[in-house]
Amino acid sequence: MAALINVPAKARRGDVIEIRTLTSHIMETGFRHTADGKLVPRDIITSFTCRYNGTEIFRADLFPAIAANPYLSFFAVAKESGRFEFEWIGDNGYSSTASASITVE
Amino acid sequence: MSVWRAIAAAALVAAAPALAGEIPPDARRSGYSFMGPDTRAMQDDDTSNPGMLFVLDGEQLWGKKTGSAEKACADCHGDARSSMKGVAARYPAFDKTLGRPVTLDQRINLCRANHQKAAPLPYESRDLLALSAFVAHQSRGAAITAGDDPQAKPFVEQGRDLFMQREGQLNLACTNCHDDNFDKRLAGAPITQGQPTGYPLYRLEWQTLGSLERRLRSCMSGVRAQAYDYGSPELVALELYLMSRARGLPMETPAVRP
Amino acid sequence: MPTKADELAPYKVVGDGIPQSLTGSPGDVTRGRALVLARTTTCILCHSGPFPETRFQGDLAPDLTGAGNRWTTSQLRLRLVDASRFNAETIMPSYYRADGLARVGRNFAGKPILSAAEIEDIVAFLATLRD
Amino acid sequence: MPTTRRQFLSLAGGVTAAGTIPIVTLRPLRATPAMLNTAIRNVVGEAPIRTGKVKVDIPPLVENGNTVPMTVTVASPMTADDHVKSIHVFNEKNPQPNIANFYLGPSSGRAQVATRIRLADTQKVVAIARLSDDTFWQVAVDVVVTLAACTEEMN
Repeated sequence: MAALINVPAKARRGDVIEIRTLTSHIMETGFRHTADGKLVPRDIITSFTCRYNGTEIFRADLFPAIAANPYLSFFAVAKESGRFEFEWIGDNGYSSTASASITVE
Repeated sequence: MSVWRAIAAAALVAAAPALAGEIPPDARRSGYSFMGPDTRAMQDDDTSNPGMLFVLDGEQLWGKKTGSAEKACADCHGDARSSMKGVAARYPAFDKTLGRPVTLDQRINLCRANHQKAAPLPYESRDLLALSAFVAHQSRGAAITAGDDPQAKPFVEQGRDLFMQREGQLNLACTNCHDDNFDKRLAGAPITQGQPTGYPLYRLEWQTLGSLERRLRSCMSGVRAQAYDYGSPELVALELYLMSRARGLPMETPAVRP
Repeated sequence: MPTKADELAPYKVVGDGIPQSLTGSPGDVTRGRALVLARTTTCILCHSGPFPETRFQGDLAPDLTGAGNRWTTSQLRLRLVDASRFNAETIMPSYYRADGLARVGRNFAGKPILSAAEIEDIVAFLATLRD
Repeated sequence: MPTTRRQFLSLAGGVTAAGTIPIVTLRPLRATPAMLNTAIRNVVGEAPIRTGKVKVDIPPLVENGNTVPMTVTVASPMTADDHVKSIHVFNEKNPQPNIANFYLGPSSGRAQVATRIRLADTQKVVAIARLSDDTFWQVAVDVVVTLAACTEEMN
């Protein structure tokens, strides 16, 4: 399973940068039924967190109304060189992580 | 007149007039041109195009050894960026051994059977979609030329006949909507020309990547017809006709469509 | 798949219409309006009409406004039952026909698109659409 | 290279293959205005909610309700003293009234988030922002969703 992360490689100190993430997940709502009437159990990502050099700067609670392959765009102030770490947590013990580095001048 | 000039002139005559009811080459439009700006934006940026998630998975599979032959696609084909460039724009392609055209999905499974000694990947499975998306992505921007092979012609004709054939409880043929009524609206939704420029593509409706065969089957369900099976000669012929009908349009894989 | 065309109510074409109700009684205008607007009935996918509450209407086929002025009840009935009698090239399906079709889906084989009663309801409603 | 680069990352994760579930039906189960109100009160409590400061951008005509691009922006300087703490998005007619909660702060620099949502039908979407002074601001938008003319069905 893949994720697409878009973080600028370089920024000037104080710049406001856009961060975009896209990750593979079916986001099964838990409200759908199969043709023979069985409920398809919910299987979604429930939480997304972004940490910048260890400090949480953005978090999201996701519900079944978020489309499959969740896309998130948000902003951050480029303070220092380092790493952005991303974490997705969901139903059935789902967990995945990714990271991206930035050079701040 | 030289032989070459005669051939060129004959080719021009053969290529120029579209058959009655068909869309002339300079009027052919990708489904992209029927979409709103937000869906276009989703396709245009690789980091927001969800189809790219499948291309990434396909890239991994390309390099992964599989089957009892313990071979990866890359072991024979090398770097897909050069070896697969333009290939998908020629598919479905005539296979001399089988004596019939095969789709890109079928080619991948033939490679698995013959060279990797691996089980075929099921139609619409994530791995098959990912591999075909990765291969077709290498043709992004290449002009579609499928059906140019003279040996493929009878199959293009078969596909054309199927395209013109009314079917289902609603008794409609593909041509009734996609040649005669594109740009009109079926309820609120615009009818496109049905040019298969971006398959496999990410449909917002599906919330996943899907093949042209899946799309054809859902159109058939729409007119309340019995859809042809995946990989059936009829679907392959239709796919081949549709690709030849889109001749000259650039590949967009992975496209995004509503 | 055996054809069950014999289950369709018999009807008699007179001139360019079917003068007699398929069910023997008049249709219900209110039900007819609801059927015309229901996407599963398929009218509204291609036609538009004087339906201010319905946002998405088709434009592949003529506006239904004034249909009751343009056609008699008898003509409306035949147009719904089998529009291909007027124009073999029409894209309008024949709503009361179950034969002469190719590859009909399993769930639809042998059945007309609409029942005789539904046809009558729609005919009754369309007849009320006057300019 | 421009300042933007792309990082294609592969993730490990135990995810089942998508697209393998046979076509399914959504039963007519919908959030009610009361459920929407309860969901909002669960976040806001008894605090008053003022209208303003928040903007929701959704295409004027949504091409498919299964994947709807949405951007929420709050007018805020995003300083230590005056910033947005959270943004909460709700809907009226999906089976459940919540869409998402976003938690941000002065290190965000800009109070703007974008995602893609599902909207079962034409309906109202409500976004509420909680500012650093614990005031709540909201906007409600009506979203028109195009229904697919042909849906994929088993037949």
